[in-house]
Amino acid sequence: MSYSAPNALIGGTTIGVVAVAALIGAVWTPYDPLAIDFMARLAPPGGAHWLGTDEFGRDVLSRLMAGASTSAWISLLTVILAVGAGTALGVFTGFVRGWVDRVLMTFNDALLAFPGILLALGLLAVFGANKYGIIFALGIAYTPSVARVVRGTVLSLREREFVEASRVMGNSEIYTMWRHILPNCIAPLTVLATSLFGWVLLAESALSFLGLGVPPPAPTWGNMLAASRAFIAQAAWLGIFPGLCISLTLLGINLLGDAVRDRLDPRMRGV
Amino acid sequence: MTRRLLFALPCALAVLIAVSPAIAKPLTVALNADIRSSNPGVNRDDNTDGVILNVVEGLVAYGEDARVKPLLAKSYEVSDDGLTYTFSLREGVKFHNGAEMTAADVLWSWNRYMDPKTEWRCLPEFDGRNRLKVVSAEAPDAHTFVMKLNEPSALFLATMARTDCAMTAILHKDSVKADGSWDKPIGTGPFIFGEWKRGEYVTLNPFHDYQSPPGEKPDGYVGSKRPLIDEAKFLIVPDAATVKAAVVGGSLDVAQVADSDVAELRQSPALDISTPQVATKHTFLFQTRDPLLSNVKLRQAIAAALDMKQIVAAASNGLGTVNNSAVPPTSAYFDEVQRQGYSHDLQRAKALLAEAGYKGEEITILANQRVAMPSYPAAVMAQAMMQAAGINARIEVLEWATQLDRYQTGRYQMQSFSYSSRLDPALSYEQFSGPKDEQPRKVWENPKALDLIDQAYVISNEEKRGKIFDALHRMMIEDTPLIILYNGVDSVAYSKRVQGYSTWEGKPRLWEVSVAD
Amino acid sequence: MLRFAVTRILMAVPTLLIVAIAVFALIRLVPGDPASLMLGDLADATSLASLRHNLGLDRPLPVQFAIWFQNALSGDLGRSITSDQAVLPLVIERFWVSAKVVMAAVIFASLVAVPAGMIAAWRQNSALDVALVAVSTLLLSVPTFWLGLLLLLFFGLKLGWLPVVGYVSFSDDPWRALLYLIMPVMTLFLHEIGVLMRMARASALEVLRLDYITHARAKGLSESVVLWRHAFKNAFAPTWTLIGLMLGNLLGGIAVVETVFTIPGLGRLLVDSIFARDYPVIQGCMLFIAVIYVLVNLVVDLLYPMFDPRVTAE
Amino acid sequence: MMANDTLLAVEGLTLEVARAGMQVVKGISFTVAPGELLGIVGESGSGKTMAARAAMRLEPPAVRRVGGSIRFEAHEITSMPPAELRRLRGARIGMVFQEPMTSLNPSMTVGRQLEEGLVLHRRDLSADARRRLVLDMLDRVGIAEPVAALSAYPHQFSGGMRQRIMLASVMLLRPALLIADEPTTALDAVIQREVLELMVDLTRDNGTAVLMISHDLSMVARYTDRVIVMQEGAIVEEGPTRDLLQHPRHPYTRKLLAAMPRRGPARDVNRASVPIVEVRDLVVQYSGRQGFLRRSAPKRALHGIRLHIDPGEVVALVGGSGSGKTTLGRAIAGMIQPSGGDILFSGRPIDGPRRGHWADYRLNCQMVFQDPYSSLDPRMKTGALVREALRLVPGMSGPERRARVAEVLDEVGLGGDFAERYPHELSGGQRQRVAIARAIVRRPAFVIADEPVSALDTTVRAQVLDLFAKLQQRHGFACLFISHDLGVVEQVADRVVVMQHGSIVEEGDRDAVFDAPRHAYTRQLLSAVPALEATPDGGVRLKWRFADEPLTIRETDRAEAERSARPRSELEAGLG
Repeated sequence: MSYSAPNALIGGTTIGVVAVAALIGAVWTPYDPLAIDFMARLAPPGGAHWLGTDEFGRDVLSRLMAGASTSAWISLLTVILAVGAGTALGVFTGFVRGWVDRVLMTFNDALLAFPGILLALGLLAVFGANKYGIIFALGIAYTPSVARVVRGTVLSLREREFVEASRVMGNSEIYTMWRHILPNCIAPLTVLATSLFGWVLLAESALSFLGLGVPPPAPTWGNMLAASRAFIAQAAWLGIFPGLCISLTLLGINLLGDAVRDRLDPRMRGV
Repeated sequence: MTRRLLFALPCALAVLIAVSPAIAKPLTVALNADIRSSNPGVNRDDNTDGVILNVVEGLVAYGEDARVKPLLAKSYEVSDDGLTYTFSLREGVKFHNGAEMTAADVLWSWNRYMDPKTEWRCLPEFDGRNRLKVVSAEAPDAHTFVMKLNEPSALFLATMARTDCAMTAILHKDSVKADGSWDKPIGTGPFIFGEWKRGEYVTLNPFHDYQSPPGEKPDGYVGSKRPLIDEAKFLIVPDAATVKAAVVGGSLDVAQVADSDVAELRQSPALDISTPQVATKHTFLFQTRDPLLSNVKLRQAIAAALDMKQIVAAASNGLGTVNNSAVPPTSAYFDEVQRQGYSHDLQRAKALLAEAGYKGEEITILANQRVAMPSYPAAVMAQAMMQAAGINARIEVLEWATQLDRYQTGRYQMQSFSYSSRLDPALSYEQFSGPKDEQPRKVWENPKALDLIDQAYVISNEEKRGKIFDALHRMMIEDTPLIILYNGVDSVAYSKRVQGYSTWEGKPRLWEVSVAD
Repeated sequence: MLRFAVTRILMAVPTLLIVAIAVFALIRLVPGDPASLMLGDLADATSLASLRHNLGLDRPLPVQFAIWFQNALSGDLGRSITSDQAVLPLVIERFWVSAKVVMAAVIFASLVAVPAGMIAAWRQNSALDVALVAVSTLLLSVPTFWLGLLLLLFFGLKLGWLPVVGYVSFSDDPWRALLYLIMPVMTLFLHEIGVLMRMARASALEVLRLDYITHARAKGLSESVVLWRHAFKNAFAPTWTLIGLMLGNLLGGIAVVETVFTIPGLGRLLVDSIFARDYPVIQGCMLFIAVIYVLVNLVVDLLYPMFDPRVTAE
Repeated sequence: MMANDTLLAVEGLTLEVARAGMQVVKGISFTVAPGELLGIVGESGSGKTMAARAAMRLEPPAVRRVGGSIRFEAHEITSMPPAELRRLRGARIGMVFQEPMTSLNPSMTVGRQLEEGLVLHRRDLSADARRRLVLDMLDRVGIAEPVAALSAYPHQFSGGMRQRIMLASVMLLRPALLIADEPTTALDAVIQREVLELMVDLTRDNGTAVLMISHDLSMVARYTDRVIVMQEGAIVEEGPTRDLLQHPRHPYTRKLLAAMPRRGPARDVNRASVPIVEVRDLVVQYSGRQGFLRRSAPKRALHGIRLHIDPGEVVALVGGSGSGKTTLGRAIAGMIQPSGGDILFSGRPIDGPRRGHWADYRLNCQMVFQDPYSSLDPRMKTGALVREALRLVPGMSGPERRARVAEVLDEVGLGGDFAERYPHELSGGQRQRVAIARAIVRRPAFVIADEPVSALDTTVRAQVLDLFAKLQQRHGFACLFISHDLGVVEQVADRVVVMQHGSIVEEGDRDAVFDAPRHAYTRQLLSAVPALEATPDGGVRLKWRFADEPLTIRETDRAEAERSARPRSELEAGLG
């Protein structure tokens, strides 16, 4: 409980700053993030380029800002996709039970049995390594986890007396599901979505690191970090700034996630 | 407890490091991927060839001027009709197992290669599938080997000597197990194939009974080839950043490094850097059947829009030089004509665009980010320059396998692509020229050019061939089916304790190398 | 318990079958094929066709799958297209490499993080608790590969304490093997500490609220006895499940760390095989990872009653 | 100085919640004499538990002592160094907790937990001697196989057994004072009596004083010498038990006493020719857990039940946990598909969902659940919750519905802006009112109430019961009232049905069953609840029926029955 306030504050501020940077980055950056300036290759931070330039003389700050909006957009869409699909699947399987549930859950478990990154790696190769390919691949990769959580919640909610009460009233199963079960899944889903956002951000950068992320030249933090590896000793700033951005954003998300969980966890609320 | 543990950890580390024992170090060479096999010319890639050609040798091999020279053969003669090749073998050459090499071994090796079950990669080059066919091979005596062809060829020996054919290496028959399966290479090279720990390393040991071909110093794969080191270890290190760190830190003696690191590594007092040119070609391919790019004016406009000097400087980190010709500069055929290339002219580019009726349609450049290839940076530079000329260029970065698939099927507009090394100009032209209907991967299908290339395959006369290549070059510059940018640079960093090391065509040569302690 | 284990393994069969089919289909949907990759820019139609024939890639997909599946049932996962090694031994060999790193990291992380989490929960809201939570959240937020690079830069390059490259197997030279493993293990260790500490703290908080803890105090037991004898085992149960999940996930998921430190592990093998379109190896790796995942979870479930006897493995 | 006859003296004890600064105990003082049985009675929020825990300095970390002293024997508890305090805990002061499910460490064998205190406080004992002591004590508290129990884990015992083990573990050290915090609240009435009698016996044998904390005045009254009544952190009345009960002085005490359920005059029920609900030979069995290779034998929860409820009649269904009463209720409500038998509504069988007659039954049969915290959707406002019940009522316009909702909420005492509140903004009693409103808003002919008041405090329970009776009277619905609390049943029922092990063992008019029970089990049930007789002072006199009825239920059977009767879905949820 006691962390909630500073957590929410620090997390919220961090995420707020990132969000603002992403929003600004989407419409305006100090330099064109793609503009090549061969004369200003690998310029260290300071001077005209606050955070230095990369191996093509592109402005790191501009790329970070543009990257923020790409990364945020990818994470957001992925989370929406995973949460949407996972919720639909989880509610459906929790709802129908029986053999359909078993079949779908076996499939779901099969997907869960490989690490998300690997699944994404395979799917990415199919969808093509571009922004939307990544969103699809990661979205599908994280759907099973969401489905599991939602199904678990649905199954436990089904046993709650208010759901029985709805049935006693004669409400149909679909109505009960829609009116009573789904709204009560929102709290755990919010918590999950928060951490999912962080995972996706990490996964995107890890994929870039392995050479399968958002293809350059469009900047994302992940591919900036990946590209920086070749220059780690020579131009450390190329790796440090995107690394810091990812870490700080994740930190903000984790803190915010804790705060959200503290708020939504019914056991905490009673205290 | 936690605190104690946290404190203990660095201490333990420090102790570990302090007492780490010193071990006599072999010459350590980095490989960016494991070798595919130890079976020469069968299951192979560039890395495999590089390692294995320290172990095995063929009858003939390339010298540094791209001419084919005798290696295990003392000399060879070609009949006047150009159909019979007679090789006299060097005497006293021993296999790693001590057996002396004779014409019988050559014949056995050749027959093994010609057996489709062996899956020799160059079999199609000699069994008639690609025109040339070896109709017979005989060993009339212990030191003579005779081969007969179906038609004269200017490229027969050049093909035999190709590194990807593993030089058509001569092997002892004990290289193969009793059941016919591959065991390990027993060759005649300066090094014996040692231990191969898959995914980790390959070691080579010196062959003390090695008979070096004549010469003062190494010349390609011929010349002086004495093994001077006690042990060589090829360490498999896939990650480029790690390679760099390791070579700086001294854990690696020799490593191919990224061109971008050369400037930095030159600062390191413990390292020497060499950046020899190789015959690989870095290019932009056009799909001449693309509705847009079928217009030669548009292709010419793009060529005029590119400031090749800058592209090459950026892509090769200042190490490469522009060469628009398919003939490698080290070749004997590289003359004044070959030096004529495209010129950077923005006005001309814009004029050509107008002529071509270009209306801002999108042109996609495919590129990949393989570490060793300049595909991506070249594409980035080109995109910026094309945009400056008013061409709506876009980059699509693909994984290598996917880009290769698009190359094979011809489904692209433009790609930033690299061709592997071809020392002979005819082979070099053949790489990208041919009818697209049969071979969609081919780039240039001008019938006149194809005819000229065919001639260069048959005609052996150097002067005549030179003229053919000059004509081809002019046609290619005019047609602009692709833009050859420059030849690859093979940047190698090696420790100062290593003496006499040089790579050639990107392959590590360990002979005549010594290590100071 | 044996019956439980057998049942669980049988129940995993459909899962594994789905994995096998999905991987098979998926990887063949991907453009690019191993034959053309092996031949590179030189591939002409004839050599491509003959190589494809030799590799059995010219047969219809269902036939290819049937052959592979039949062999897989008899324990033969085929041979690698690129290296011609038998897949199963290759996968197992690489697996042990990854397993060493992962196990070491997870064990060390558990040893540090679980007690730390317990202590944080015990002194909930104290400065120590706040500090521990802050550290774990911070560690959780640093991407492993970045952390790995930073460690590499610092310990390997700046200080020169640790070898930056390569891998030595224990059988060759245990001493040097250890040196080479320190950094990768440390990278994973630092990251997992964050995850585990938070979990351990959360479950310890739950447990410390319960009556039997007060009961133990009411008996006159000292705080350390209350904490370790009464709270620890019960608080550890959920963490134990997480450790299992973590092991399962890491074994396939450390490709990134393996890339940074050039460890010839399973993750690296898989990623390389994907790039090389080495179908048999990809299939073998994926199936193996799925099997390991199932087994790890089984072992976790079988051992779970040790920490919580209320749950029986039946 | 402390008088010799005082064991524990609490003076001016004030506790507050550290963060909120809210006082939960406001300067209370009391004493406990050696060997005395003192009860503290109060409803939730009265601070009784905090006060008792503070006596051992075991208040939760969030609660802070801001004033007062606690003297135990010669020690000032509040200022003792922790190490000394620990020597006192367990050895001189023992504590028994409310929730038998969480008060024993689930991952430690019973033997180790029992021995632990001895190891700590009785260094003089050898391992053998300890073991003997433990075995003797287990035998003493009535554990059937003490040796086997040593290596068993707590979850292998039923709630009552665990509470006995808990008692054993505390009494092994023969403390001078035993603090018992609601020791039997979570148990069935019959088992409650068994455990309490055991506790009294044990403490009497050892001369241990007992501080018994409970919300149940009648239970405290039965066993204690002296009672303290607490309300909102303060002591409002204190005195010898009998006096306090018969001559209460403080209005709150009177209110508590008045809230105790008591029998009203028997009502006349119109015995119609056709019962509103009739159950014929109802069998419910749960299919065994499905293993991979085989399916275990099905468990039968109900063995051919015959039951009828006339229009306007309140039939109480009583029995201990595991008796099958809840299963029967759920089966009648249509929540469980019976495996055999018929349920008839107004003489016509209802044949499962989606049959013609079903809809009519569904409209006319409503249910009130036990737990007001889980029976209301936390994401819906009160008004919406009640209005939802009207959704499927045909032929009602929107305004009509709104008017009906307002009317019913008014009826249950939740008029005004209550309609706009969420469940978590309501108290337990208010929530149960909402649940009742939801059940009756359709004007059903039949309501099933499953333990509707067992989760409520005494005074609230009385109010809700009154409300329920009033509504029943006004709207005339028939009711199946399921309860384990015979006191409540005595107050509301017209007819009583007693169930045990999935069968009906006794059935009859209320007065007949309460005054002349025929079945032994009924007598045991009755022996646990007092009959009340009002005194002129607004107090009560308690009378215990069949107090000498032997308690013969074997606990192990009970626990088994409990477990097997649990529905499968619940097991699944627990596993998932």
